[in-house]
Amino acid sequence: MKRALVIVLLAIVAMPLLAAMAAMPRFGSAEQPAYTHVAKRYLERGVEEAGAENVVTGVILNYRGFDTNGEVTVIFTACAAVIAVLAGSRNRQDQREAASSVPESLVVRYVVRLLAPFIALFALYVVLFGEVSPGGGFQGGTVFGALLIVMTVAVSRNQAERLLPLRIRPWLQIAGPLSFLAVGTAGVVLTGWYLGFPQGATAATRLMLMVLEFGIGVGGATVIASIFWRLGDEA
Amino acid sequence: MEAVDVRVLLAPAISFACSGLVFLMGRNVFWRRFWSLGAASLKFVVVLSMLPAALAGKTLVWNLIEFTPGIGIAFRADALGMFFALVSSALWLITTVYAIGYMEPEHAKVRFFGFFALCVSTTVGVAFAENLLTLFVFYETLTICTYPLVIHEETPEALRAGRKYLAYTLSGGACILLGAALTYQVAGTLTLSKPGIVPASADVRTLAVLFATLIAGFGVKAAVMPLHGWLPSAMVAPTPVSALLHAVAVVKVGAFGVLRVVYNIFGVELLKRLGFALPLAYLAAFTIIAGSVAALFQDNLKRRLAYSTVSQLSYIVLGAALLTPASASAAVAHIANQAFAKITMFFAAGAIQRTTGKTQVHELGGIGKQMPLTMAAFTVASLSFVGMPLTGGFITKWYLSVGAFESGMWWFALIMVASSLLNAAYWLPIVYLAFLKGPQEVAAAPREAKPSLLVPTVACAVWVLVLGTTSDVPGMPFALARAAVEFVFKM
Amino acid sequence: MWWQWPHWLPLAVLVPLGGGVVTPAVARGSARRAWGWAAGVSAATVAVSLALVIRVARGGPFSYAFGGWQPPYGIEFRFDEVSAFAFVVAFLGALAIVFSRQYAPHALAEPRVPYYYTLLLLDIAGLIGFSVTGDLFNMYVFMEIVSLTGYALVAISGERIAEMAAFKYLVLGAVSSLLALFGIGMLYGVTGTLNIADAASRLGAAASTMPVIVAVALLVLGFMVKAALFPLHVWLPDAHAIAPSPVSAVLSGLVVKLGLVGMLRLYGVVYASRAVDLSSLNWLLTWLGAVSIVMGAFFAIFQDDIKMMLAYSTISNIGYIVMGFGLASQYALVGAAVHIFNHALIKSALFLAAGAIIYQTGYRRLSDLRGVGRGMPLTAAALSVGAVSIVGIPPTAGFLCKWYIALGAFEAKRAAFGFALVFGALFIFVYYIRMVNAFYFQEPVHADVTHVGDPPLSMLVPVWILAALCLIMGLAGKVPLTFVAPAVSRLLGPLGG
Amino acid sequence: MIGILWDNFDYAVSVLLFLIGLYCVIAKNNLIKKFMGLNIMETSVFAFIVALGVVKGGSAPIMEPGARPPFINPIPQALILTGIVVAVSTTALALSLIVRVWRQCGTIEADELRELE
Amino acid sequence: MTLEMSRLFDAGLMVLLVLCALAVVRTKDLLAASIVFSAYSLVMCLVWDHRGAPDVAMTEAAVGAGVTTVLFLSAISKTVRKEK
Repeated sequence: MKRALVIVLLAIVAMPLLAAMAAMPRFGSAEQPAYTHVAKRYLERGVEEAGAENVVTGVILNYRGFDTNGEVTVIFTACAAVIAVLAGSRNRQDQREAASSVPESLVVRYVVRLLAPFIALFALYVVLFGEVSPGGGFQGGTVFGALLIVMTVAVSRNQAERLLPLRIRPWLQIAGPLSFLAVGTAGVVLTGWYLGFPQGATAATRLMLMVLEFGIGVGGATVIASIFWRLGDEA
Repeated sequence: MEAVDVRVLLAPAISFACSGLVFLMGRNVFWRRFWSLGAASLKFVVVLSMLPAALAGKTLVWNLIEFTPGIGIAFRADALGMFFALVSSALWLITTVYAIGYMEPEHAKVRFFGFFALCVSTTVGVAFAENLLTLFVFYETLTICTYPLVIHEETPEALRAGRKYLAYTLSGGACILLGAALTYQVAGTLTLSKPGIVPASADVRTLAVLFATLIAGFGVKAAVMPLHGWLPSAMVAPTPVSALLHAVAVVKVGAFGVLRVVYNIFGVELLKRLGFALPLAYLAAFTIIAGSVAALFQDNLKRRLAYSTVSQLSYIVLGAALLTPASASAAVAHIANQAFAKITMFFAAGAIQRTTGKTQVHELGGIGKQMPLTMAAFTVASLSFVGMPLTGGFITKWYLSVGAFESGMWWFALIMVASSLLNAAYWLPIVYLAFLKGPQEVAAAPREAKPSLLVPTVACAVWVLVLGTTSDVPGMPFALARAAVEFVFKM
Repeated sequence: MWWQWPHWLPLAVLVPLGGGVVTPAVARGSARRAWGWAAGVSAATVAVSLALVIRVARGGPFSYAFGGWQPPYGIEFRFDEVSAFAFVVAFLGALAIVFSRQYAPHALAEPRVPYYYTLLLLDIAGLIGFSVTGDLFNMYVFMEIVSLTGYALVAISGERIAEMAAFKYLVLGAVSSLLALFGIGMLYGVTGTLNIADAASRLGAAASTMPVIVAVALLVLGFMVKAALFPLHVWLPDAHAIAPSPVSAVLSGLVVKLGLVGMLRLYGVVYASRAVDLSSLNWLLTWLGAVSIVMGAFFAIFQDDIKMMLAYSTISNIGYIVMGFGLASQYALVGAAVHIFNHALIKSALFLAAGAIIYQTGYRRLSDLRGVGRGMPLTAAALSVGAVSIVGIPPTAGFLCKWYIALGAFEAKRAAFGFALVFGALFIFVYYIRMVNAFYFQEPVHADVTHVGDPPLSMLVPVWILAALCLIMGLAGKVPLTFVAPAVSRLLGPLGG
Repeated sequence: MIGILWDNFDYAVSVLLFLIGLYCVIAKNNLIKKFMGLNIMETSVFAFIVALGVVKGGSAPIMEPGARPPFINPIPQALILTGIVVAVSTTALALSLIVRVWRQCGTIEADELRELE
Repeated sequence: MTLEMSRLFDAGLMVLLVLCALAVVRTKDLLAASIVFSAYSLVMCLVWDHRGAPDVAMTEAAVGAGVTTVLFLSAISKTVRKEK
């Protein structure tokens, strides 16, 4: 009975939403306000102003750079929150030695060992070519994070953790926000505005974009790996 | 004319500072007494020093805080405010002396004297309020400061009485807040300096709601009949609290508020035209009679005093509601007459309880022989309530009757006569019991109350007589009452 | 002058953000170093936001375009009078951090303390960012930062039902953020821009008003859940009562105000563009506010746990503010806006004082805390001052809001709500007087309560600063009132208020 | 209304998915299932916002030499990149809370947890 | 691919999406539900890629299908597999 009530309630909520959707500007039309106002300038002058062929990366890092600063802070907050909620549980130590619960299978272990460098290379490619082709810092970071997870599950936890040594892990986790702070202050020095990139695809803009991409990538990867390990420690 | 003078601010501030000092240094008995007595006398001197200016017609003004244009905390000592402040600061000095004597065996003295001083500072704040918002601010603070005093005994019964006291007074406060908001909305200002700020153009229904809310708000503390429930149950407090607060400070704030509403917010002409004051007059008359009848059946001395206060306060409300100069001067004068008479009785009751431990009326047989002076003061006060000439009470009854005839409603004069008879019915038997009826036990040797209890009682009794006889002498407070009336009736 | 320097505005967000993010790395696991660092960062934040407040007080609203891209093309921070809430956030956050010096190691497991300070600093950064940003999507991002840190801070104490309360808070918070994002998406679809001022000007020209109405409805619904208005308040009592006391102070005083500041921004957009008539929405908000006041007070009467009682009284006070919005008249809005500041002060004072009492005595229930007035004179006095001011007794800060909203109710010709407001407040009084009675006038049940002594200085000083402010802001009411009045008149200006 | 809705059927689908997610969050008992519903809601809102930026016959806004003019609007994509990160952060925190709830209360069924309180 | 054909392809993907979502809601076994959820993310990634939003498609694939599903699986392994 409860389910029927919920469904009826949702139907009632759906009415205004669908009516509003019908009244929205036509889907896919080139004259809709979203396309003709701010986006027009981004598309026309995006490349030389933002310094990246991939206009989306240009928008993310240059026009609306502060949003991505917020995003990087959110991903770090998630990591800090998970650690804050899960840290301090008694059985951290003994869990580390116990092999991962997945039954040991030689084929998986061998294939993962073989593929690991290629996955890392792919991740690096995605990060480096963020300006030119689709992808960017965070996507590359996630791929690298996935690599760490696969190694933890298939190979062994210690080997995976050797890639992110415990001593500098807190600094690695905040690579994203730190890179934004550095590039932001550089922007203030160069152009007088926080997160300001010098006009035109100069070398300085390219370098600053690259630093940002790397920061986000490293930050993203470490955070995803730390969350997975911390969640794994919870017996 | 108006003159900016810091003394208007100084008066409330002195006792406020005193309460702070008492809270800080109260542990040491000497300092506690020193600060209480010192502040009381200093405050009385400051208020007294403002008397000549007020008599000369000058009103002293001081603006403290301005929240937004037209709304703020400001003080103004006009004739009415001056009269009330004079009464309350004088009585505070006397009651402090009495309280020091009475509170010897009690506990938590620091808290008592601290909040005691705070209460009087808010009472004077109400007296000198320049606008309705300041009046409301001090009205609510008074409620909060009296709460710890009412439940001083910390017994469950005291807590219940405290809760009842708060329920009544805070709902009253809520009504006043709404009334003030509506006044500001209708009149555009809240000042109490003009004889009537509500425009006659406003529609009658809103004015009716406004009048009802404000009178209900102040009526709670003025103990008008349906809203008087808290007063008798608040008698559970120690005697100095009942004496100063429930005879003088708290209830007079309510009556003072009613005067302000009738004279300064609505104004006499508007009320006459609208006719709202008539139901108030009938309500006050009913309270006078019902209060006295209820007092008849109270065996506990302090509860009898409480019901007598309920009935006496409605004299002031009736005086205001008759809207004639004579009844107005009676209303203002009664603030002093009732205060001094009632406080004498409370002091006497306290002295009797402290020395002989008797609290019920039937136990008072032969007390006059034991405590002649205390009972003599008690007799003077009861004569004043009965309205015997030469006492303060007579002045009020006389001017009220004249006012009743002036207003054309002569039957209110009958109310005066009836209430005198009723007062006689429940005060004189006590006097008879005390002096003429032989004591039950063997001839008790005269054991008078301690001097610190006796002196204030006798002093108040003497002042009741002074009030009665010197109504026409220019320097005396009654002249202030007449000045206030002239201002209101624009004579 | 020094406060004219333009870069203070981004720094107000970046100092706590950067400081918070770096805390675990700097602290390397030691609680003392983490506290020192966090206190330093929060002090710097207070200084920066003070500069902003002085500048807006002197020169009126100002803005800062990130990366030099002028408003519609980049993200813009716009600081006006309402954003002065950022200073209140910084100040109270700093006091909460100072308060947690002894409280955090006592209440939390050892390795969690550095992350506790990280989350608190990020929470403050998110709140400041939310109240300062002029960009719709940026507002959503900051709202998420505040929500995420809020969920974790509720669950950080590790008590039995803390995780459950945090999860309930998380699900409702996430759903409300999604509703807000849906609304923001629709507004973007209709106007083509994410900048608030630009959206306000283009909203009038929108083709059809249906999407705008639904978008505003979704945003208001999302903000009402964040502000715990009556029907959507179920998550608040458990979350605020279970959380550690400094966190409850930040949650109840500041995070709950997020929705209300958001509503003020939204009203700014909708009133300016006049695209949509809000009278039916205002009517609903006034009614929900009134019901919120009564229900919040009603439930609080039956609570014996002191922090649960304070949590329910937050719901009542939110009811005041929302009713002020609903009445939409000049005085009502001024009263509501001022109460956002005042309630933050009062509620933080109450929660920190309650936290100090719980820290010293270990008891949470009022029946166990009888007679604590003698044992902890200063803390109990601060709690009583807070109680008196939350009820709204005149000389204290809580009174101004009631006075001005009552005035606004009469101004908006809806006297009934004035009566409901004032008499609803009496409900609140009942359970606060129970607290004061228990502290001072009732016999102690546990003997050790009466001689347990006042808490350490790091707790007592913040509590007393806030208690003193409750009184001072009551008398110095002129400061917030004249500060907020221009913002409200600008908001109601086009409507003739 | 239905005719127009056919043109905007993308928006309609994202509203439908939103409601399916909402149903799952409200009606389902298991906390993890509730959270899957929440993820579906999140993805549906992101689909709606990306659909806002789509232009018929438009290609990806990457300005290689051979790119043809009608490009997709880059702003919604920029927003959704941040949105997805926010979604995954909420998921990570929620799942850690669920694991702790399981450790503390031994069950992750909402109705049984309500009785425990 | 003409405009009509791509609209139909979109419609087909949308129907698939709704089916995946309903499947996630209906299945009792949490492990199956998380697998279907990662399928749902992949279909969403397909829709976006077809639409011409490769960045978002890649992120959704990496994060939606990858990280979220891994987190769900690790949470399920720590708690209970069957939904009551």
